[in-house]
Amino acid sequence: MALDKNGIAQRIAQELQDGFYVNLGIGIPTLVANFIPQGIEVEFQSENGMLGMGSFPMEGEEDANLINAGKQTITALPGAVFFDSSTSFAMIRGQHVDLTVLGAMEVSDQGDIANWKIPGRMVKGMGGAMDLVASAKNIIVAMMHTNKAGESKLLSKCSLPLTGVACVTRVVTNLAVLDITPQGFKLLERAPGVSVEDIQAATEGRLIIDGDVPEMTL
Amino acid sequence: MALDKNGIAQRIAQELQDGFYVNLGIGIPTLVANFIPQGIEVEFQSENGMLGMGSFPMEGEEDANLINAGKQTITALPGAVFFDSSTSFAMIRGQHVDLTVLGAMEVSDQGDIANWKIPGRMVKGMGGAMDLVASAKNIIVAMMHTNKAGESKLLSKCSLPLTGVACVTRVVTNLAVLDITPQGFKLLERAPGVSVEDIQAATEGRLIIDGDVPEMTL
Amino acid sequence: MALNKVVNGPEQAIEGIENDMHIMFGGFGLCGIPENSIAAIRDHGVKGLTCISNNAGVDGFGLGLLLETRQVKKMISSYVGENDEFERQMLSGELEVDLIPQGTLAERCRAAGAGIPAFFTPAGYGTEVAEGKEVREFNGKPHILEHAFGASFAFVKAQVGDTAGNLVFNATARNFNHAMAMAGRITVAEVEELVPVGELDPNSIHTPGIFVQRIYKGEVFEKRIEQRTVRKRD
Amino acid sequence: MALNKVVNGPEQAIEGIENDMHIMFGGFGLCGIPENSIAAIRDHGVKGLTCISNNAGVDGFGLGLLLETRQVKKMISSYVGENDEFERQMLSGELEVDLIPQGTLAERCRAAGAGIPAFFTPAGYGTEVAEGKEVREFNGKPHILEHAFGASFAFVKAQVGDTAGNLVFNATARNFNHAMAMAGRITVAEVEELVPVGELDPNSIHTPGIFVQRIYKGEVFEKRIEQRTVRKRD
Repeated sequence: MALDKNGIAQRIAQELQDGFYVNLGIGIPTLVANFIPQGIEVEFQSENGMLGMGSFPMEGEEDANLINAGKQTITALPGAVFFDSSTSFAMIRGQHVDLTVLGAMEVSDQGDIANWKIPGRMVKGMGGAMDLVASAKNIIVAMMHTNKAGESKLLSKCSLPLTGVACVTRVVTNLAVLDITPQGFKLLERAPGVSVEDIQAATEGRLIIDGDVPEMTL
Repeated sequence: MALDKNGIAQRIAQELQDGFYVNLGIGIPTLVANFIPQGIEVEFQSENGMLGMGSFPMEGEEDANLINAGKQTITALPGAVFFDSSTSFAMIRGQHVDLTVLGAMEVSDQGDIANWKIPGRMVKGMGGAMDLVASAKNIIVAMMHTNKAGESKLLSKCSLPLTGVACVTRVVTNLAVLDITPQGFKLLERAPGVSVEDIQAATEGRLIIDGDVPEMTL
Repeated sequence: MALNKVVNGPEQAIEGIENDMHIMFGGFGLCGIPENSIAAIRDHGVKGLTCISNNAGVDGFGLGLLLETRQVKKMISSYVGENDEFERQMLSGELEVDLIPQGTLAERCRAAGAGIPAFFTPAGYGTEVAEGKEVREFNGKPHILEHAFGASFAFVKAQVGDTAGNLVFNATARNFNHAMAMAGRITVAEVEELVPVGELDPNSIHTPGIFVQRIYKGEVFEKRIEQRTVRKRD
Repeated sequence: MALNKVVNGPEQAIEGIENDMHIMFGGFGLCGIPENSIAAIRDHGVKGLTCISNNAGVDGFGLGLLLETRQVKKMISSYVGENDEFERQMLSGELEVDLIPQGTLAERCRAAGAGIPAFFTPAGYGTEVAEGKEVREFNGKPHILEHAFGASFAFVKAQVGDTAGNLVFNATARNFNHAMAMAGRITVAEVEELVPVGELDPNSIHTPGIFVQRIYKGEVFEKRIEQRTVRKRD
C-alpha cells in the first residue's frame, strides 16, 4: 500500500541524526517535524531568520512577528535564535545546515530538481530553494511518485525549468526510497505492499534494482 | 609659525559638519576629537567595532573589553553601538562614513598615500588603512609637512609602498592646507606666519599657488 | 553627541521619492513590512517604481497596495505567490517581474551596503537564473557572479529605534530589514517604539544608526497575519 | 530540543588539531582573544601552524605565546606591531607573514562561512596587496578579487554562551570573533559564562550556535590591556 504524506514524512524522519540542523521546505517536508525519532535532538532552521523553530502556537498566542518560511505562525523553542536574511543564507550557502528536505515537481536521475515554475501556468518564484539545493550537502526530496495525471515525476530529464542541477541525494516518495547514483535512481526500499514492478511502472528515469529490495519499516 | 600637532588637529576639526560620521586614525587624527566645533554633532567610528566612541575612561574605570583601533581604553557615549569587524568594514567600504582622517608618511600630488611600510625597516601592516582609503569619499591626511630628516612628505611620486592610489582629497600639515587637484597640490591656506615661499621650499610635488593665499584662522 | 534622524511622519520620510526610482522594502511575506511608508507612497502617487522586496504583498495589503494603484513598473522578488492582482498584471505583461533566489537577494542587498560590487554564489547555477551571467569554478564547483543592488530608498520596519537611527527588530520580523537598511542611499525606518539615545543596549542593536537616514514612529501597525496556524487547546 | 556542544575544557576543545593546519583566532589586539585555547595549543605542542588573526599578540601574551614556542609557520594578519619576538622571526625569515587589509581579512572570513568563494573589493587596488590578483572595474572604479579563507579550526572568545553554542560578546571584544566563528570547520568558543539554553534572549544573540561546534567555560581570563589610557580624576 502506497504511503500517504504522513508516511513519507515518517520515513524521512528516520534520516535525522542526533545534532542535525535541518531545513524543511513547505508541504510534505514540514510534516517531518512531527516524527522525530526518540532520543534524537535536532534543530530546525527557517530561512526567514530563525533556528530552534517549534510547533504552531496555541490558539490566541499567535504572534505576527513570529512566522516560518511558509508564512505560518509558529513558536520558538528554548535556545532559539533570530537573525537576518543575509545571515540565514550564510548558514545555508556555507553548508552549516546538515539536512535539507524539500518538495519537487520533477527529479531527474542525475539529481536535477524542478520545483519553482510551470511556464505559462504558474510562476510563484524559487524563494530560497535555489540557494538550498545549490549548497546543501544532503538533500532529500519528499514527493508523490507521480503527478495528478498519473505521470512519473522521476524522470530521465526534467521537463520544467530547473531549480538546481545534480544536487539531490535521495528521493522518498509514496512508493519508494531511492538514491541518486551515477547510474540513475537506485531503489533502496519499497513502501509496504508495493512491488518492484509497481515502482518500475511509475518511474520514467533510469531505475537500478540490485538484488532484493526490502520493504520500509515505519 | 608652523602649527604643532594640536594645531593641525584643530584646523582639521573645522572640516567637521553636523551629522558627520567620522573615522579618525592613530596619531594626530585622534586629537581632532578634542576640537569639535560648538553646535556641531558628529559621531566617531572605530573600525574595531563601535560607533559613538567617547573619551578615555576615568582612572580605575578602564575596561579591557572596550578599546579603540589604537588598542587604547576608551568609553562609549549614549547612543553607542558595538558590532563585529565585518559589519564595521561594511560601513567603511560601503561609504557610510562621511570623513576619514589619517596620518601618512608620504602623499603624492595625484592623491596617492603611503603609510604602512618602510621596506627593510618597518612593517607593522596596513591595518584598516587600505580599506579606508580605497572607499572613503572624503579623506584628509594629517601630517607634518616634512620628515625628521627635513625632507618633503608631499611628493610628485611616493617612494614608499602605497596604501592607496588617487584617494586623498585634502592634506593638512604644520605649514598648510592643500587640496589634491588634477594639477597637483593646490595651496589653500598657510599656517599663521608661514610664507608661501616656506611652503614651496618644503613641497617636492607640484604646487599650485593661485592668487593670494590666506592664513588659517584657528 | 548622537545624531538626530527623526522626521515627523511618513510624508516627510518619503520626501525626495521620484518616478522610476529603485526602492527596497523590508519584510518577509507580511511580517516586518514598512506599512506606514507603503501607505504614504500610495498616497503620494509616485509612479514607475522598481520595487526590490522578497515578496509582493497580498491583495489589499503590503506592496499589494502599490500594485493596485499601478505605481509599480517592476518587481524584483524571490517569491510572489498569494496575490491575484499581481498574477493578473504579470500574465498580462503590465508588470515586469525579475525573480531571483532568496539568498542571492539578501546577499546582493548586503553587498550594496558593504561596498562589495559583486560576488560569486552557487545558487542558480544551471538554471535560467544563470543565463547571461559569468560562471566560474571554485573548489570544483560552478558559481555565478552576482552584483550588488542599487536603491535610492530603502524602507524598513523595526520594533524599537532610537533618535540616532539605531534599530532593534522583533523575532522573524528582522528578515530583510537589516540588509536593506544597509543598502539604501536613503534608508527610512518606521518603528513601533521610538526612544531617546542611550536607552538601547549598545550590545544588542541589530542595525547601527549609521545605516539609517530617517526614522519615525509609525502611527498604526496592523501587522496582518498571512497564515494563522494554531494548535487547539485541550 | 537544543543541541549540546559543551566540552569539558580546552584540552578536549582542541582535539583533532594537527601540524600544519590553518587556524583562525578571534580578537583585536589583546581584546577578545581566546586565551584559554591559545594556552592549550601551546601546551599541546602542535607545530607548523598558519594562524589567521588580525594581530599577532604581544611578547608573552596572546599569539605571542605560540610565536615564542615556534609553533607558528605563517601569520596572516592586518597589523603586527608591538611584538619584538615577532619582528625578530619575521626579519630573520623564520616566520612567513602575509599582511592583508583589515576589512578584507574580516570579509574573507565571513565569506568562508557564508559560502561565498570570492568577492570584489576596492581595498588594496594599486598597492602590493593587489599583485597577481584579478582587477575589474565596477562603476568606473577598479576592484580586486579576493577569496574566502579556509580554516580547520576557529578559536573565538565570547562573554556568555549557552550549551547550544549561541554566543553573546561584550563591547569591542566582539571584533573578529563573529566572522571567524562563521568560518571555522570546527569552531571552538570559550566563554566567561556558560548558561543553559533558554537563558539568552533569542533576539540578542550575536553568533547563532549553528556556527559553533564546541564550547567551554574558560577557567581564567587575564584580559590584559595593551594601552591603558585614562583621564585623571579631579
